[in-house]
Amino acid sequence: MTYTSDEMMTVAAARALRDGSACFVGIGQPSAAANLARRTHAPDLVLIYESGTLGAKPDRLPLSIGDGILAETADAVVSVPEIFNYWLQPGRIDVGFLGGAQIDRFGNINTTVIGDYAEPKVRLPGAGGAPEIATSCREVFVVMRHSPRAFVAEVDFVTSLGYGRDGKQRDALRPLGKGPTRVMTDLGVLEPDPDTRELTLTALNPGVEVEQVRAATGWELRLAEEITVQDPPTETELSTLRALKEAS
Amino acid sequence: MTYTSDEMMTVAAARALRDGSACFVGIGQPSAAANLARRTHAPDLVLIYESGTLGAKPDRLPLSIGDGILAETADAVVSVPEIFNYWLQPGRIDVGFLGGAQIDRFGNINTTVIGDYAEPKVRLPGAGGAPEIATSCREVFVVMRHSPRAFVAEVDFVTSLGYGRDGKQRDALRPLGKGPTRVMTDLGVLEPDPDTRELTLTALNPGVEVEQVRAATGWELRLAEEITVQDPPTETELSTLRALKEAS
Amino acid sequence: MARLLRLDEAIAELVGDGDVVALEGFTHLIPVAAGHEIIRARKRDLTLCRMTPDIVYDQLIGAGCARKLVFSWGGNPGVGSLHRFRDAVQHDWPVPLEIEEHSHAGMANRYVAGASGLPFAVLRGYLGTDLPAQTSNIRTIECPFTGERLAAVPALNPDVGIVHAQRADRAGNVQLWGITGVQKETVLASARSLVTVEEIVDELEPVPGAIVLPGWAVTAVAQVPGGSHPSYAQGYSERDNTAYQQWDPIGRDRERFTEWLRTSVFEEAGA
Amino acid sequence: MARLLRLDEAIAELVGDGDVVALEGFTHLIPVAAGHEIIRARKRDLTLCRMTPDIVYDQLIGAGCARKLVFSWGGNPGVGSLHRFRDAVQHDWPVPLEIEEHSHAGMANRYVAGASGLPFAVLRGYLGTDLPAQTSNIRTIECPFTGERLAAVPALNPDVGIVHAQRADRAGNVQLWGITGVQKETVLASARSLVTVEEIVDELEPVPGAIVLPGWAVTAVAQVPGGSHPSYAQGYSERDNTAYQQWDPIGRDRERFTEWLRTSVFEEAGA
Repeated sequence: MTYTSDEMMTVAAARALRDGSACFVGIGQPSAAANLARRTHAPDLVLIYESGTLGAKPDRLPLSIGDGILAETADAVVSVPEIFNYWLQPGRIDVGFLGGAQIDRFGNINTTVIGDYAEPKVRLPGAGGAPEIATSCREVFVVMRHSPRAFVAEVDFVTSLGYGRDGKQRDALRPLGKGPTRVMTDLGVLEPDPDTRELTLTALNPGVEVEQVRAATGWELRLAEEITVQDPPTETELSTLRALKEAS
Repeated sequence: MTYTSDEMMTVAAARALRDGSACFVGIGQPSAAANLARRTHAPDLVLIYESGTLGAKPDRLPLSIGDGILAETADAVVSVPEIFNYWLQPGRIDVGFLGGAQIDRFGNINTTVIGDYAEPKVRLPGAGGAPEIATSCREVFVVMRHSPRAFVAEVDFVTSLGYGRDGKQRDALRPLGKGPTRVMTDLGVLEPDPDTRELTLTALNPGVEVEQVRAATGWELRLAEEITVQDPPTETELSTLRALKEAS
Repeated sequence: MARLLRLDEAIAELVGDGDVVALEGFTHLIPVAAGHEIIRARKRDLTLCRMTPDIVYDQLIGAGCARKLVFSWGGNPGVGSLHRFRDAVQHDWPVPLEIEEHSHAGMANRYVAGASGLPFAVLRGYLGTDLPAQTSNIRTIECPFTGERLAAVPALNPDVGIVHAQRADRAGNVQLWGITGVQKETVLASARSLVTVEEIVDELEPVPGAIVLPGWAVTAVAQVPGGSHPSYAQGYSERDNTAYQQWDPIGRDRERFTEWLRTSVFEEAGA
Repeated sequence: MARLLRLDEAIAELVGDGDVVALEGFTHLIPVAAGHEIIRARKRDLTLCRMTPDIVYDQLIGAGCARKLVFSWGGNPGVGSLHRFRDAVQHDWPVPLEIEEHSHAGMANRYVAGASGLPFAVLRGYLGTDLPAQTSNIRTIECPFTGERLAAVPALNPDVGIVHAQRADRAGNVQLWGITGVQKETVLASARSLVTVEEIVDELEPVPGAIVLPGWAVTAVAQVPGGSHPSYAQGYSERDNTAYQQWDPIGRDRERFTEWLRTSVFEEAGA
């Protein structure tokens, strides 16, 4: 079966989710990945949406984080203050998904503004749940399409903390969560270097060359000692993902 | 109809409740008074119990603040943190009822300990909801049986703030609520003097002499300029109260 | 007890120029009709608060009702940007728009503090972000027991809080279910409150997952069936996803937007 | 997912000597059977936490399980005093009992902070009372925005939180309704949690007013029908008011109490 690079990205994100873990899901790619995981290798994945739905089990992809199907299929629906205070903040959630307009080489993410805050070139939606997802989930998976405009040496605005502008700030601030442990793109996977925290290429999607990833990255991308190649989507993964999307 | 002095006390407390107001009710006399008021002159009185029941409409006297009949008849049942944080603390509740083992001449109440805290003569139940009822309700009604052991010059322990040990502390601390505006006993009614805040005799129950009240008060009781005599319980009040008690 | 009013009466009476106004509803139960009535009533200089300003806030901003926006995420969910919001921030059209920006956790806790009668709330939030540099409303506080430093945000106490709910009874007791968001906190934090409802009923039948706001804690209730369209009211309507998509080209263009205002808001009879 | 255990297994595994243990339930759904199992298992040196210690705490204290009590109101509701509690505080029988005392609002907020992963909570509380002089766990904090001074209490994070609920499914999702008190906060604040339930069912039918605690947030569930007696479980049992009255003469007398312990706890088969 042929597949798109976006499908590969979603499949990679789905595979990264362990069965039985609890996952804070945003809309779009993360929701597709989490729902795909729940329908394939991780039937007991707990999906948590910031609208207050704990353990949602939608049979199609929700169209917004407040889609009625989430409330109807959830184990529990709680208020928005409760989802942040009782569920996210104490570190109960294993994985948080984030994306954004920009990510820098230390995994900091910008969803606020391109250009200067007071005189923006582009005003973006803002923070939403991301700042606390970035610090309170045990780890963060990032799903973003690779491009030099998105993968920048330094973000214009830190909406969500990765490892800080110097790669060291996170260790100094000591939030509960480990931070972005894996960035999954349409080209491959970046992971923070254990020492410098710089995002480093650790895996390529099938058919992608290292040079393509370098060209799509706005800083001089370092390579891990060993670079693996991800398995292409299986037929089951692809057909399940497509069925989920069609049902919406 | 004949009636007991306790019945007179409950009836007086019921009469003090305005229709349409919201009342934070404890168990015992206050609950009897509030339920009597709701069945006589104040059908729209909102009864709030610290167990989290808002607008309870029991058809018998509840046997505890967590009686199932409160949850079953309430407009809403909320958690215990919510009842204190969202409902009591912001000053939404018009009247709070308090009682205790000791009250002093400035309306401070003790439900913690008789004697020294570390070496108590009698260990009492403790604070419960009272400290915040005393400061957050718009006003406080006290219902207690008159005796020199209960009405003391100075309480052994301030569990709930009246006007402070010097009669001035409340004005300095400036809580939301006015404090104890009326103390209803089996002998009469005491109210704080507008200037000194000292509890002063303002009304007698029918058939009670001033001297009786003086003898039952542990400080030199001052009299208001005008002392009224309360109307005895009406037949309706008495029969309603007795029916409520019998149903329990 | 809440008063039962017509929507236009309620907005005229409760919302004043210059007020701090919050319309809440997290994707579900967004009080869109009330927003349109604020536009029709030509309210001005409002400080609009909302965790997730979406198309109804785009409309209010484009119509020139707002002086300031307090928010945590502004977008057309699943579609893209809010172009009227961008135009106001980037080009002061039709009037300049000041912004104060938080995270969802920060905004939610501002409402919680407001509902609780506290001057501020504490959270583990904003850590390592550039947000605190942009507002004086995100500060740090030290735990008096552990010495740990945490974020603090001030209570949000709107002059008027507006939400939509499934139904109310004649005493103004309001019942809502499904995703209940931050609606209770909004009503309780606000000096005055308005709840638009799908229907007014004689008796509120209990519903699993429902919360009830007692009528004595609500200022006014207005019956506005479909009042959250294109958002939805669980049990009454479905989200109109097409309408969200159709908003994009209208919002992108000042002229199309102005025409939309004229035909879809001003010429529409009040609800 | 919560594990389904027998009550004796659960107490043996989850509760250790010296632990901080909270049994919560506000009049309704008090986990009495779990308390009796703690007595049977002869746990010692516990710091027992509970907003409203009533007869099950009188029994735990009289049996010598507790070193310390953290509470806000201790009594036999509608009957009178807790005589085992008094005997421990006034005469160190059977062992000395340290106490730490709060108001309900303070205790509730200690659990809220614990459930929220915050080190402390802020409230308008304890104003003008003598309580702060008796513990270092009530302090003041200044609002970083207004300068106002408020009360602060530290988070309460028990080693073990125990509650009773109406039912659970086989994945350990717990459902409770009626007066839900501070049970959710207790479970979420605790490092380990045990929920005793009236019954374990295949599917949790939605019930108006019910809350659900997901199984992945609960350590263990034990089926103990009638496990809250003489308290009650709405929809399953009525409060046994007579039992509360009958406790008074038993609790008053060390010998009668010792006899009660022998016959009613130790000689009773584990639930």
